[in-house]
Order: sequence, then C-alpha cells, then structure tokens
Amino acid sequence: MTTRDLLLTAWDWEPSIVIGCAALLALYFYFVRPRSLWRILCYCTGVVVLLLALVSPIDALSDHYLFSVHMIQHLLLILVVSPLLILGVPADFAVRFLGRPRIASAERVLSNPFVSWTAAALALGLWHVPLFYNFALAHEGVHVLEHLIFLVTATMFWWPVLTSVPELRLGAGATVLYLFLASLFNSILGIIITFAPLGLYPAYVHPHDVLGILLLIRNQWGISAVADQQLGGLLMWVPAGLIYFSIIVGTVIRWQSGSEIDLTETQDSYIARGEHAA
Amino acid sequence: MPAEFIHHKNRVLILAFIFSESIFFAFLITAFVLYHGRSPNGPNAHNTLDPLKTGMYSIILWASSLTMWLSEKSMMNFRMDRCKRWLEATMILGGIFLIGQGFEYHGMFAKGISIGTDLFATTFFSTTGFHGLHVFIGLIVLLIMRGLTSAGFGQEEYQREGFIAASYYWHFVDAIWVAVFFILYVWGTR
Amino acid sequence: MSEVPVALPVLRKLERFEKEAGMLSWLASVDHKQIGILYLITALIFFIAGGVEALLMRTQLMFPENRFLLPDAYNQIFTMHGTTMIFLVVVPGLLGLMVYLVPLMIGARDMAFPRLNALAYWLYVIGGCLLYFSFFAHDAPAAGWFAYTPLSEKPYSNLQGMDYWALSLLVIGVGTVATGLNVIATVATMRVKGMSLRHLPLFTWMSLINSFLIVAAMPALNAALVMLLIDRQLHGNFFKPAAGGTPIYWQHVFWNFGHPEVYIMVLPAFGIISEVIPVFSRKVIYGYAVVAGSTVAIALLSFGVWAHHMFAVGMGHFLDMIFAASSMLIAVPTGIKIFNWIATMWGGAIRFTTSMWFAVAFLIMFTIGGLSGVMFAVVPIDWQLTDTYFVVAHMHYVLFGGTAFAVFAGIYYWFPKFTGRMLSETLGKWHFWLTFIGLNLTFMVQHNLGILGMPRRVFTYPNIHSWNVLNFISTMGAYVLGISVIVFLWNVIRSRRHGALAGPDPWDAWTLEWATSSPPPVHNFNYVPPVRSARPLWDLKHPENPDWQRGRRTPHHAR
Amino acid sequence: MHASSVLQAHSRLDQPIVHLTIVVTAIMFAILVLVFFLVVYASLRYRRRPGMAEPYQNFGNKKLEITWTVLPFLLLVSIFVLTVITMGDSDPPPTTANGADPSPDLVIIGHQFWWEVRYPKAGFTTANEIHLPAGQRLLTRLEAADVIHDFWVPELGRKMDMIPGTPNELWLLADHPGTFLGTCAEFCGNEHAWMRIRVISQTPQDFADWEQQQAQSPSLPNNPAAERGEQLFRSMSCANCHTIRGVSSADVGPDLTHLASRETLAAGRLENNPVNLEAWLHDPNNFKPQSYMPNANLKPDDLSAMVAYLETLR
Repeated sequence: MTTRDLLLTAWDWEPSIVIGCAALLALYFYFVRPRSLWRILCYCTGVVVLLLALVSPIDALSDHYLFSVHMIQHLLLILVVSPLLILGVPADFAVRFLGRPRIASAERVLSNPFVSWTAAALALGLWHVPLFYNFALAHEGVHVLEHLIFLVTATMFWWPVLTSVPELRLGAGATVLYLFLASLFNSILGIIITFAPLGLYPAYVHPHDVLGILLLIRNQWGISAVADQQLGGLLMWVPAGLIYFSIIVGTVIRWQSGSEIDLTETQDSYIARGEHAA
Repeated sequence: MPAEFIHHKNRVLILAFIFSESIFFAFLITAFVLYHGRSPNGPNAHNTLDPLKTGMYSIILWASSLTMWLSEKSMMNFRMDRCKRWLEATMILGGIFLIGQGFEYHGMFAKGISIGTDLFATTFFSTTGFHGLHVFIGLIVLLIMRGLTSAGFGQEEYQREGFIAASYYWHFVDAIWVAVFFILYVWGTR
Repeated sequence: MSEVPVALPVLRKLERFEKEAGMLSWLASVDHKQIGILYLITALIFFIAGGVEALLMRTQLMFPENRFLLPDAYNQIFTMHGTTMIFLVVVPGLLGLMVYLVPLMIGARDMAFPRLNALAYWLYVIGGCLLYFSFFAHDAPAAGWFAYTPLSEKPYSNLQGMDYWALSLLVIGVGTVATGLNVIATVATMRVKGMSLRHLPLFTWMSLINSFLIVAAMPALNAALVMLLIDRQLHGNFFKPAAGGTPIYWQHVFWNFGHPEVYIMVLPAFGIISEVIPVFSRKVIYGYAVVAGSTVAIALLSFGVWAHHMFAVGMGHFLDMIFAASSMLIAVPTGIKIFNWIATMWGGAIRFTTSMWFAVAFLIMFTIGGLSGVMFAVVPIDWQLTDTYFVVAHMHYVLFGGTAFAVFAGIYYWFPKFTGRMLSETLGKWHFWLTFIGLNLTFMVQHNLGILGMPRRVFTYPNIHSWNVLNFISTMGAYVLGISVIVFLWNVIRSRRHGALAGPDPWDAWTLEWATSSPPPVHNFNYVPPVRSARPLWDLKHPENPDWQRGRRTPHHAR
Repeated sequence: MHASSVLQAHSRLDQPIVHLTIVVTAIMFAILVLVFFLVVYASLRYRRRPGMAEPYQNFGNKKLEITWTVLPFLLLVSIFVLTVITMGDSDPPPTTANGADPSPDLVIIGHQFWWEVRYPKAGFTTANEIHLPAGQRLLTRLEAADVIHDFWVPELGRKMDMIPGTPNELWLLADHPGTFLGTCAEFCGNEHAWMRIRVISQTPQDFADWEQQQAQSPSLPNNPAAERGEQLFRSMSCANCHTIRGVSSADVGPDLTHLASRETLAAGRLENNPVNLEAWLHDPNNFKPQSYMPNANLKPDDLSAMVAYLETLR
C-alpha cells in the first residue's frame, strides 16, 4: 500500500459517527437558529474536523499504528473541535438556553474555573496513564468513552474562556492564569512522554499490521517506534502549548487595548488613603 | 487585578514565592525521576524506602495542614485561644514529621547509605533534605507566629494577613510533600 | 488631586535622619531610591572590574600565540568576565533602575517590602564580594559562566574557585528572586488611584513581566547550583557519568534558567526604550497594547526555547526542530517591538539628546544581535557556528548593543531625576560616539572570526593571517570602549556636582516620576496628579487633548 | 596554517549547510537594511525644528500591527522549512539500508587535550589525525574520556559534542583528497585552544595503504641511539601514559605507535619534524602550558636518543 492508497482507502464511515455529526448539525440549525455567518462557519468547521478526526485515515493510523497520530486526533478533539463548537453558539441562544434555573445552576457548577480546569486536566492526565490508555486501545467501547470524555471536559474547559456571553466569561487576568496553568500541565505531560523510555504504550511498539502499511510507515515515512512516541509527546508539548500561548497573548492584547474608562477596577493606593504611611 | 487583592501584599508575595519554590523542587524531583533505575546494584528506592512507615508520617504532616487551617479560621473569628492551640498542634505534628524523617535518615546512615553512595541516594537525600529544610523553616515561622500571638498579634487586618501568608507557606510545604511522597515512595517503589 | 497627608511624623523623622546621618544613612537605608542608587553604583564598580577583565582578554588575543596570560589565568578571567557582567552588572543594574523607578512611576511611597528590598541588595553585595574573594583564595572559577559539568566537577576543577562561584551565585540568586517578588507585590498592590494595570508606564509593565520571569527562572539556577555543590562538597553523583549521572542534565537545568535570563536582561531595556523614544519623539508609544502584549509573548516563549543552546549536544532531530521553531517564533514579538518603536518616531518631532542617540542606536544594534540570534535558531547554521566567535559577537550585540545602550539611554534620561542635575550633553556625545565606534570595531569583526572557524574561549590561536588581522582590530575596538567608559565616568562625576540644574521635569515627560522634585523627597510625592491614562502628565499639560478622551471621540482608535 | 571557513564546503554533507547559511544570511541582511533605512529615515525626516508644535498623537493601527506580525511569521515559517530539509540532508541518521544501526567505522574519543582515533574494523588506534577515503562516508562515533569536548571540522559539516557516558554518531565525509583542519569547539579546560585536529582525505588506494601501514606494529629500533631511546621510554614514566604497540599500553596520552608518520605534534600544536619533536620533549610547557604532558627533564643526550627512537615509529 502506498501513502496515496492509504489516504484514499482508509476511511471508516462508522455510521454512529456520521449520524452523530449529522445530528449535531441538525440540532444546531433547528434549535439554535444562528444568524451570524461567522458563528455558522465556526460551528460547521468544528463538526467537519470532528468527522475528519474520527473517520479519516487519522483514525485508522491512531487505532493501530502511530501514537503520534493518535495524539493529533486527541488534540483535534480537545483544542480544535470543542473551541469551534463553542464559538459557534450565539449569545442569544446561550442566554435563552441558560434561562432555565436548573440548567443555569448546572452551568455555574460545570463552568466554575476550578471544576472545569480540574476536569480537563484529570481527563488528559488519567487517560495518558499507560494502564488506562492501553486498556482503551484494546477495547473499542472504552475508546469511544475516552473520546466522549475528552469532548465533554474540553467543552467545559473552553466554555468560560470562549463563550459568547460576556457575563459568563472569565476576566482577562483569570483567563491568563487559567490557560497558563493548563499549558503548564500540558507541557509537563508532553515532556514526560517525550523523554520517557520506549514502551509506555506497547501496542504502538509492535503494531498489529491490519492494513499492511507497517513497512510503509517505518521505512518510507521513517517513523520508528521511538520517534513515534517522542513525536507524540512533542505534539502535546509544543503545538498544543502554542495554541494556549496564542490565546493568552491575544487575551492580554485585547484587554490592554480596551479603551473604556473603568474606574471600578482601579484602586486607591495607600497614599490616597493615607493610612499605612502614618 | 480583582479588588480584593488591594491589601494583600503579603499574600501576593507568598504566592509568587511558592510558585518560585515549586520550580526549584520540580528540578530536584525531575532528577530523581530521570535517574530512577540507574542504581540497580546499590541502594535504590525498591530496597531502601518504606512507603508504609513514611506514609504514616506523611499523614501526620498532611493533618498539620488541617490544624493550620483551623488555627487560621479561629484567628479570623477572633478566637485567639483556639488559634494558639491549633497553632501548637500544627507545630507538634510538623515536629513529629521531622523526627520521623530523622529516624529514616538514621536508619539509612546505619546501613552505610549516605548522599554520595549512588544516584538514588543523591537524589533521595537532596529532595527530601530540601523538603525537610523547608519544614524546619516553616516551624520557625510558626514559632514566631506563636510568640507574636502571645503578644497580642492578630487584632489588626494587616497582622492577620501576615498570619495567612505564613499558613500559605505551611500548606505549600505539605503540598510539595504530596508530590515527593507519591513520586519517590509510591511510584519509585512500585 | 489626591493629597498626601502632610503631617507624617515618621517621614519627617526619616528625612531628618537622612540629613544628619549623611553617608551612614546609605548603609542602613530601606528607601527604594537610595537602594536603587546603591545598586547602580555597585553595578558600575563591577562593570569596571568586568571591563578590565575584558581588556586583559583582548590584550592576550591581540597577537597569535601571545604569552601575556597563561591559560589558567585567561580561563579564570573570561569566566569572571561573563559571570560579572551577567550577574553583577546587567541584572543588578536593571534591578536598580526597577526599584528606583517602579514605585515612582506608579505613584507609591516605596516598594511593598522596603526591608526585603534592602536585604536583596546586600545579598547581591555579599555575593559579589564572595565571587571576587576567590581571586584571593588563589583560584578564581575557570569553567566558563555556564560551568558545564563535568568540567566544573571536582576532578577537573579541583580548587575552590567553583565553590565560590556556585555559592556566590546562589546568594545573588536568592536576592534577585526577593527583588522580583517585591516588584510583583509592589505593582500588584501599591498603585495610586487610577493607575490600573492598563495604565502602567511600559517600563513598569516590562519590569512586572520581568519579575515574573525572575521568579520562575532563578529557581532553576538555584537548583542547578545546589546540585553542583552537592556533587562537589558531599560527593553526590548528579552529573558524574561514572556513577550513571548525565552531564547533559546540568545543561537542561542551567539553560532553563539561562535562556529566560537573557530576557531578564533585555526586557527592562525594552522598557527603557519604550519610555525614552516616545518622550524624545514627542509622541505617544505606538501600539501600547501590542508592545505590552508582545512582552508577555516573549516571557512565555522564553521558557520553551532553552535547548537551542544545545543543538550540538545531539538531542535528535525532533527535539532540535521543536526548539528551532520556538526560537524562531520568539523573534516575532521582538520584531513587533522594533517596528512599533520606529512607528513611534515616525511623524514625531525628535529631539536628539544623548539619551535619544543611544535609544536610536539601540534599535539598530539590537536588530543586528536579534537577527544573528535568528540564525542560531536555524539548526544547521547553529551546528556550524555555535561555540565560535560568531556567538560572542551575537551576544555582545544583544547585551552591549542592546541592553547596555538602553541602560545608557536610561541613565542620561533619568540622571536628572536621580541627582537633580543634568549630565553634560557634550561629554555625552563623546561618550556615545566612542561607545558606538568601539562596539562595532570590537564585535563586528568577531562575526567574521566565527565564520572563519575561530572557536570561542581559546586563550590563544594559531598564526593564521586573517585571524591575526581581525583579532587585532577587535582589540583596538575594546580599547576604544575602555576610553568611552572613562568619558562616561568623568561625565557622571563632574555632572553630579557641576551639571546644570534639572528641575522636576527637564524633558517635558509624561510619567509620574516627573511629577515630583528632582531628586524626589523621601516620601516621593507631595501631590500625585490624577491618573486616567498611561500618560498622566500629558493629560495635565494638554487638557484640550487628554489621552483618556481618545476612546470617546474616535470609537475605533486605530487611525 | 589556513583558516577553515564555515562557508567552504568540501563535503556533500556540508554543502546544504553552506547554501542555507548564505540564504539565511542574505535574508537577515535584507531585514537589517530595511530597519536601518527606516530608523535613519525617521531620524532625519522627523527631527524637531524650531517652533514646531506637538505632533499628532498616533496611538496605533491594527492593520499595520497585524502586517508586521504576520509577514515575519511567514518568513520564519519558510526559513523553518528550509531548516528541516537541510537538517535531513546534512546530518542523515546513522542507519543502514535495512534500517538497523550499523557499527561505527571510526571512533573518536576526546581527551584533555588530544584526540584518540580508533578504526575498530581495521583494529588500530592513532591520535590527533583522521584519515578518510575520499568520497566515502564513515560512520563516526564520538565519545569523551573526561569532560565534554566537541568535534568540529568546519569544511566537512556539523559539529557534534563528545559527551562522557553518552556517545554520539555522525557521518564523516570528504568529497575529494585534501587536508581539513578542525578543533575542539566546547571549552574543555586549560589547553582547549590547542586541541586541534586534522582530517586527511586520501584516494581510496592511498587510504588502504595508510590503513595497512597503521595496522602493523612499528619496526624495532635499528640503531643504538634509538635502542637507548626505547629503553628510556620504558624506564621513565613515558610508558605510564602512552601506548606504543608492543612496548607499552596506556591511554592517558596519545598513542605513539606511528608517531613519526603524523603531520603534527601535540594535537596540532607543532609541525612534526625532529627539531620540533626535540623542542617539545625538552619543554612541553613552552608550547602547551598547563597541559598534562610533564617535563621529563631529559639530559641532552637522552633527549636526542628519545627523538631518534620516536622518529623510527613510522
């Protein structure tokens, strides 16, 4: 099999995924009734990326051959799909949807920054513990669960940062801290995987060659098992880190260039109060 | 910067300091992880550490975080007597932990294991030693706090801020031990 | 206007004490202004020591196979030169400016923790003395300023020099962290009414970001030093290959500190330039938010680039590529700053004072250093040029052409505030041109030396015609630099007594430090003008066109 | 001696680096010229003239900011792509056709302050001088005996650290016969400056001859002076540090088995001829102060006997 054949044939149109994605779109257009082209674009891109991540050769490669591609798949779910879906939700719908007290209180708990940060970190950290990761690889059902958990926790994570409802968004300083700590966690995990000895995830060291492309990968692409694990760690460490990084810098610039005069956020120094000096 | 930060220069300082100290420890712990398994013949985590016994002392140390928190709460409620009692309890628990560490070291010295014996010993004594040093400094801080409370400290807001800063430091010392314990004693001996 | 309570007996007492105690008051001072000046003077003294070391080195390298210095002496001198310039000159000098100016710029009375401030300064003095004491203990450190293991370990650096080195840096490191924490706490909690974080003068903003860098980076150095000391003094095994240790771990930990350290040495310089260029161009800084935000970008990225010092180590291509990418990326926010500074000059009414000369020269000199830095991010070029004189040229363009030029710009700018008297512009111009010519003579040719294959840190070199010529030119340039420093010292000493009186605001500037007398009183301000933008004094002087109205008149401020 | 320029390539592996260096330098130079022009233009055009009012206060422009963020970024991305391509071309991984790690053809071990050079396949050791068959790449393993050194021959390709405990590998190749000078590029102690190396590329036939000659033991001393020199070598401390095959075995100092066949003495410090050899033995400190080669304080006739002996080691 050549790379070309692989890209053309290794598509797995798993019905549940296709139906799920179609349902996501249908629900969106039926209930949300978006009007802004920008939001529709975000949402649809999100769904398309989701579909691509789960049915394209990415999925075949990540299920059987390459840890690094599996990492790409997870990063797509966590760092691309979830943020895009959230960006696709317009404020008016969010406000309507959260109008019901129960849902509103659920939102308050789930998007509490401590809760959402911890949930996302736990999901990412625990699923990369070799025990759980290998178990998920071996059992398809658990694997699906893994992906669902990533999607849910990532949505919780990004909601307070990206939601279109300004009142629900974290302040600039809190956002910076929130994302900085997340990227720190992410980097540490990535660094550990990069520098760990080979064999954290044995399924990728000696893959079952179901598609007959192992030689292609090892020789033509030149990705050895060692390089694969390193690359996977590096992907988690750097490109993912850069996404957090860009959002942090964007947040700071947007906040710094805010020109409104907000006297409530400025403070009295002790000179004006004059109490400590005495 | 949220408005509640205004008076909290002690708190800002100690939080930034804790951040700084965590990075210091991160490099020592990384050295342990990096060199884990490189002392197959000499003493290593498997044949030297006793997670059970140290686990007991660890629980005592973590319990001291609880008593510290209670002491802080009492001060905030102007219950100075309780504050002093809980502070003393914290110091006793911290002291017990240090004594436990002393016994552990003593046992290792008795077996001829010292910091230069092999890579395990070097990384182990460095990490736990620096942690022990931090506990010791924490105890001195608490001792000062105890002395000050006897002198009527804790009525003014800025004084309570100082107390809170001290308690943050103590919680940090305990939190670092969580990392040290689980990496050196649990992961290291698995 | 917010009025300072005038009847402050404590302050009165302090002021009287300062008058009566005279010189003694400096020793016991906890006043941020005095401590700032002490930092600057101490850094200047060490600058002279480091400069003399540089001249000794250049004299040895003036001719091939020269016998002026023996190898061990040469190695000690270059190690001391690097260590001195980085840890005893640049960083403390910048800290001095920070502790002097940050409280003034945010309208505060002092640092958040004045005694901690004094402690940090004295730790620096003790550390510096400890380092130089090693000369008297017969053996200064000689393993280079990054002290790669195992060369810095016992069998290869047998005498006490390395121990002095490690201990002194540990002491200085603790002091530096203390000042970093102090600046953070000061900016976080001591700002005057109206001074929101968005209205910070850029020097203060960059000092704040710089302090975060210090707080995050110095512990890596401290950890490295502690491990080295354990190896040397307690027979530890951290970096001993024979015991299974990895010498490369030292490099990882050290550069985890070392690369952020580069930005620690350059961010406050950016801050100075961001103050000087607008004032002398008579224009507001162009793209305030972008300049401030790109500083955050630099700070964050600086922790992801450390291993670009290690491309020759053989880490594998993947890691090399990753660090190449992040190192190239860091050039983007740096470039943004350069463009914003040029845009600030664009359309202005530029006054070419000595300060502005240095600032403008900074733009070009720093660009040279920055661009050669990008070349080092290109891994194959680094494989060839790292550890050659090209690196020496690169980092001197960054640290001398960059940081030192900015600091000179800052000193010509703030000297009137520090002393109440102006520095001589005539001597200043001499100083500038000698420095400019000396810098380029010394270091431009070192690029060529590197390309011609001359490794760095050699006490002598074989008789190769092209090397001989270039080294001779470089040495002549170093002597010119030596003369320029003498001119500068003379200017400082003379102007301190005989300079023209400055008055509170000689440059018609816009930040709060110019709203008080020169030098400021012990309590800093009698009145703090209202702060409603990043340029409170501009608002005061131009009531018809204050900055804070900008957002109201043109909804999209971009024009 | 001549300078070995980074911009000269005498190896197919170095050629891409030279090209990349020139391209990147040109780009950087263009940017420098742009910045220089902008700064100088702004300085001249916008000087304050007497009677000028405050200029218009321009707070910034979003489009310009985005432009000078995105353009440099794109430029850097293209440089990055070139970087990655060149890395692969100039430093290919040490694998054979079937993907396995081959065994090295050449092992170079850095010592304070000299180079041990082993040819494991031919089974001999030499020092401070590497011979290569032109046009044929040798897999080279780099090690260090004490501290970190760095192997660098600018005209043949990348430099690579030699780290105690962590060997590195690279391909060493010279396209055509010639002598290429190199040096230790990582500061390694007192005599770092005089830790120089030369790579001598020969036609395959010459190389084979050289290899054969090096693999032999040296002929026995054939005149009385040389015989006495050998006695001295054995009886004095020389043999404690230096190997001469059949005479002594130690690796503190360079292997001297075929010393007289080499081009230089003391890691590139001196040209190898009897006069220099005598001067070196008379006072090593004069040439490499503070290196580990002691002054044996030989009496004049011992000295000439020693030189006579060492000159027989061909």
